[in-house]
Amino acid sequence: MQDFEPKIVAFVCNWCTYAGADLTGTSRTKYAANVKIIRFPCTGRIDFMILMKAFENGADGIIVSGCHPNDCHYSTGNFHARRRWIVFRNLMNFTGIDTERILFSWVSAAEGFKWADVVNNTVAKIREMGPYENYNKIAVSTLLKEEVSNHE
Amino acid sequence: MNELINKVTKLLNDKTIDAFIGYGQGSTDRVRAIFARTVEQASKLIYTPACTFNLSGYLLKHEVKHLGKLGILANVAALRSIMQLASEFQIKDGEVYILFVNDDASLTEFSDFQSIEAFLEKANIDITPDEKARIEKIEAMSVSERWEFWNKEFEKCIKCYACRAACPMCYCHRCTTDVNQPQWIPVASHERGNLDYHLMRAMHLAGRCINCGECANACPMDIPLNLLTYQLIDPIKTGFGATAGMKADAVYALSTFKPDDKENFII
Amino acid sequence: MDKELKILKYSDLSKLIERFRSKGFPVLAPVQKGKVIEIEPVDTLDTIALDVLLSTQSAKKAAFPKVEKVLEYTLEKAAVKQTAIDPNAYAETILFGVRPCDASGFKSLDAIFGEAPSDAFYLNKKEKTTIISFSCPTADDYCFCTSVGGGPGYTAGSDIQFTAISKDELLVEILTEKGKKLSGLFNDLLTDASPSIDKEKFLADVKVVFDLDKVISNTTAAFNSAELWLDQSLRCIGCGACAFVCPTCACFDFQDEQNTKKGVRLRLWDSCGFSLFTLHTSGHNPREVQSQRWRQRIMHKFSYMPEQLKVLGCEGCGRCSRACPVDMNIKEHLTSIALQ
Amino acid sequence: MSRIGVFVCHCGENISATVNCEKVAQISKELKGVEFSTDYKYMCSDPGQTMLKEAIKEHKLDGVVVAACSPRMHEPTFRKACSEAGLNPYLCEMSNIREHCSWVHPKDDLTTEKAEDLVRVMVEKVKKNKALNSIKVPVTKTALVIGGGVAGIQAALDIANCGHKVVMVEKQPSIGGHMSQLSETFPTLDCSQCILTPRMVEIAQHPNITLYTYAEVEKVDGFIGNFKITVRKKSKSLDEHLCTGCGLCTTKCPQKKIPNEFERGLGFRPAIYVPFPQAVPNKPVIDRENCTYYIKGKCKVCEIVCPTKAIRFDQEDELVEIEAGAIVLATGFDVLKSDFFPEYGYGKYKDVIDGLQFERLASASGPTMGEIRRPSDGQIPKKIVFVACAGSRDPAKGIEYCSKICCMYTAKHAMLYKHKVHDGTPYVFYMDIRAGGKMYEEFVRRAIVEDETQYIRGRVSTIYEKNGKLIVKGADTLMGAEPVEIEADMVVLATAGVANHGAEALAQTVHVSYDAYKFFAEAHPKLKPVETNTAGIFLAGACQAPKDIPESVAAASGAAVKVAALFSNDELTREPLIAVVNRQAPPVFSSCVGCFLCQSVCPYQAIEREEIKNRNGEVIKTLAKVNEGLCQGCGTCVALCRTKAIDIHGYSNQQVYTEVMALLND
Repeated sequence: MQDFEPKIVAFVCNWCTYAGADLTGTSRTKYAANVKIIRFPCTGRIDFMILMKAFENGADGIIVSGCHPNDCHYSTGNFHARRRWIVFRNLMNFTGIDTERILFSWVSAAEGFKWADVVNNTVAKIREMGPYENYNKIAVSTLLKEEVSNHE
Repeated sequence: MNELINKVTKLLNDKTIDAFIGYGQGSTDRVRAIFARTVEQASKLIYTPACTFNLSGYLLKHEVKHLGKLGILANVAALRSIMQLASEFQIKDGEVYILFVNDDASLTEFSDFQSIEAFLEKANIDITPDEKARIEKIEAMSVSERWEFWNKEFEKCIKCYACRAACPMCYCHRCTTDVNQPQWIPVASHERGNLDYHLMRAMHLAGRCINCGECANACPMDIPLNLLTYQLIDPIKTGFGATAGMKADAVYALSTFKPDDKENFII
Repeated sequence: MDKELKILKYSDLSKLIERFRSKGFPVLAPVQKGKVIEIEPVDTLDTIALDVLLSTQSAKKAAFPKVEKVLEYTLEKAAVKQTAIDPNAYAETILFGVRPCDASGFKSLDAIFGEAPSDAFYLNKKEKTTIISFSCPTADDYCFCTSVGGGPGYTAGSDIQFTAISKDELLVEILTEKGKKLSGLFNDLLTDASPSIDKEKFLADVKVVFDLDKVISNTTAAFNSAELWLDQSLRCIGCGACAFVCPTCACFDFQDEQNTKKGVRLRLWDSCGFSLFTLHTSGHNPREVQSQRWRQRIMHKFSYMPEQLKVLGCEGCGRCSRACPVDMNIKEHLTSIALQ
Repeated sequence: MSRIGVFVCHCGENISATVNCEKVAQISKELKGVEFSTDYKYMCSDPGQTMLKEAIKEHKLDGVVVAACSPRMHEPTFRKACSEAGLNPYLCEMSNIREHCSWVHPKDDLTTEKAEDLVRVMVEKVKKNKALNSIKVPVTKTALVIGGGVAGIQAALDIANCGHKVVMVEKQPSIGGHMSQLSETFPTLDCSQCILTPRMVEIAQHPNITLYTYAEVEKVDGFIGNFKITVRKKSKSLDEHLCTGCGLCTTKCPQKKIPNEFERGLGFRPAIYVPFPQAVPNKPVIDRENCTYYIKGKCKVCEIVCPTKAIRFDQEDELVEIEAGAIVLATGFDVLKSDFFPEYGYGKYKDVIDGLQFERLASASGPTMGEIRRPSDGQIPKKIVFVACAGSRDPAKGIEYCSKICCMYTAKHAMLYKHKVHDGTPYVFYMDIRAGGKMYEEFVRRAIVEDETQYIRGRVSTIYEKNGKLIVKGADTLMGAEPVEIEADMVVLATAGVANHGAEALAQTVHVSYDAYKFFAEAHPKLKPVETNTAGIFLAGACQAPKDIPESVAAASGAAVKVAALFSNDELTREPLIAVVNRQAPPVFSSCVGCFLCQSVCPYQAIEREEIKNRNGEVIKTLAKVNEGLCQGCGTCVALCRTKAIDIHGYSNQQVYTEVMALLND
């Protein structure tokens, strides 16, 4: 586990968190390189299925982040997203998907430092938790590597 | 039962409806849906304690719709399906003739959606204590136990899509499962394909499921699929004040919001 | 070969499984899991559900699994590099404790997959599978094997068949060379059986309910009887439960699963009951409505297969009717066709 | 097979100091579909862009990935460069290897690997990009101004003077709004009517302005550049063309005791009335609720006396359809009314009045002809107490905000009082004095120093009547919260400014968002203060939040400029990164099933219904359709759509799916 480097995908909105992460860069605040960002126009655009796709392609952790409530560039996208996450988190929890591996946050365009904290804390936490073995067992790569059993 | 047959006979004779969806005797100990288009067929209608399944899904089936103006014997679940379908613009008020059998075997006919809404306000729409207990049992497990539990259940799935076909809310012409650019849900019924499919389906039914249980009843592999959506009913009700299938003009819980929706996980 | 009749003590049955396993043969047998009975790999007799009527799914997955990898590939800069899957890389397997209808179902599959160009994946698995069936002491209302030429003690398709003739003894019919070879592993446990044993006495009574020839000729003639098919299928909701539990349904679909670097090609079960089964890219669907898909299911099994492959597509196991969420009862439907 | 070009920028040393740019370019070259890859010191420089353009032409590239700074910085730059080289600009994507990589990670292999990952993701994404064309929307060069107060007047005149048509809709019988009720204005004390009425007249006479008074907006359809508005012109029971405004009817009307709204109940008016003498239009309306004819069926005195026979008792409401390219909301505000302050006795004691009532008392055209007299007995009050923050900044009253204008008008009221009642004493209870503004602080000082207003910092706890006096109890917090008791003759409450009655309903009709206090919401509190979230709809004045006159006028001019800018083109050009509902071959036509759950999720009302008809004209399917003019591209509908029938350009399902795949499978 010593050299376990967590793979973490961040799904962020263009207007707040992406810009916030830009500010982290402009401020030269350092954070772990394990997190890679995928840009969305708004948290409202982030489909719950894309989170499933991230886990089954081998992500050990996920960050979802957007504008604070009332700050949405599109005025209400993050509110809709919030409801969706409340429900989806419930469902994940019920089906035994480890919700500790998904961090939801509001990071504004001004919160460059917060972004660095969010990333570093998440990386540290996932590093502690180890690879997401349950999901890795059914990951896409598993099917590619192993023989499909004779007796499915 | 005679009252029902007489009523439907009358409806068919005076051309109020062209076909009536009700229950008839099935194989051995089963009952099945029958579609009475003639007086003779209407005489085969039955109503017994076994007549519990939700017939409303047939209202949207292409060939059934083509029979003409439809009447239906609706139970509480079917009435709720009709309300939910109405809120999703799939059924219009007055389009379907709706009959309901009361506890004393008398018939109620619903003249409009408003009367159904009033009726449902007083109806028992809760999931059964047994279903509740099963959900609680799963909730009491640890995360990894839950994962194991569902993994074992989903392993059985053969992707026959009986759950989808039986669900009155799964009326999409092209399910996400059948979308292949991109292939969101693997077609294969391996562990991932099954997990993705059932999570997707549960999420798409969140806030829309009217707890009729047809998905689980239909499953030839006996997977308790209904629990997936049932356990979301309570959080959606307490969190957002929404219950599916109660009002014909309801706004879907997941396409609206309150600025002060409560959560405890976003930092 | 001529069949051999032997007797096995019921108490020795567990030794059979032990010996198969000790030789490294996987043993597939019905296992009770809640309300469903699955055909699964087993290690001991006590996990096998021998006294059940039928497994929920048929035994076809032993040679025709629901998900089967047929090809691997990598996406390289200039080209796609393929790696074929060796269809021979399959262990000798014993399919144990299935019913005669399951065993005879393989006849249909053999005909379908054996037709040129033959299907190496299926044929190799089938070739390496030895089937030990158990005749049926009981039946239910859904069973109609005798109406389609089979029966509770039907032996076609089985390599060995067991029939319980008393509380302690099983009649063993060694039916094929493959069966003979396998029986070498437990010859010492067998004693000769008297040829006078009346096996029929120990079998369920399954009444013939329709005239098969009538069904075949009427089905062929009914292609254009839209009303008939509509009447029968109005309640059909178009799921694939019937096809997926059927011992003879063989339709499949290919799907590629890949990431940006590599992928696999999978063969998966498919069903003619699905609306997308015949959908063309143009948007046209030659089987536009469910009644046409239902017609296809009946025609395929009772007209096209007998005509083209000289084998019936139904063993009368009744699984489709049991599994059907809306009580589409095939026995009833065939009876009504026979009476047309 | 794609032919993608990858261009890795060093950004001087900003990137290359921690990322091995040569290696990133090299590795990228090995990716499937990459035709060309290179690295360069400054991609955004002229030579850099030239290199990009030449590579596009030379290698016939059909996709470009520039790995450099944030796309929020230079995406437009590189898209433009691509466009100039003949490549559709939307086939260009950027990998952010500076802000998200080189600047936040140390120089090591992991950092270079991350840069490689980020490039790979964009290479895969760009393969799924589609060539897009910008969207053109025609513009109807007419503006609708809702509300005829000072803000609406200003906006309408500014737009009309730019040469564009304006339709103004006012709910009341006259334009003028609250400003026409004021006596004098701070900080100059010039007469409100004197500066406003000429502008009101200008509205009535302007060739580009059509004025509908006694009218309300009933329905708004359409989108920026193309709104369709239905206005209900309430019946005035009058033929306006025949009426000369002689006023005879109003003097003869036997109903004379109707509380006058314009005087805020301090005077009376007849049932057929002109709200105030300088009203525009200066023609009466019949208040049907109070008219004897409409109540009892007979009277018709006005009809009898009218010299031009202009009265029309059977006149009905008229619906007018208006096509407009832009809408300015200038519906103003209201002040909190009675029963909100039981502890202050408002509504119970006649001599406890609100600020607007005081304005009427002080106004030369008011019920007392400008003399400050108590409503109860007409006596001149010798001690008068002004209570600032009556309701404002008071969470207990549900109004947490500062109403902003009260400090100034309370000072003004004290001065006006002192100027009229030389021997009187004005007291002001206040929480803080907020006098930010040109000459504002000086104005308050004058009230204190020159006009000897007694300012007491503290809140009033209760007011009650005793021996014909109003006993005002409070505390002076600057004197150690010492209790203060004043025997006043009259009390004026500076009640909180609140959203206008019906603001919420109007917001829903017009489709703009509003805040928790029902004030209309601006698109951005700093950078888009006069825009709403609905493109083409702008805000002016106090409908957005309490504002004083100069602020309202400035906002109105701001809104007018936005409208004029919009009208400066015949067509609008919009980014095509919007949602689209798929279309497929019949018989399904689209995977959309018409559940319209997307409709309520859309913040912009951009989802419309599209009916598909067969040859006989029968509707066979109803689909969702995205209005290109309204959609802003948030994609919330896309994530909600169960059948994936809606997708969004630029962030399509294919694109984001591929990005995740590419990111996680190296």
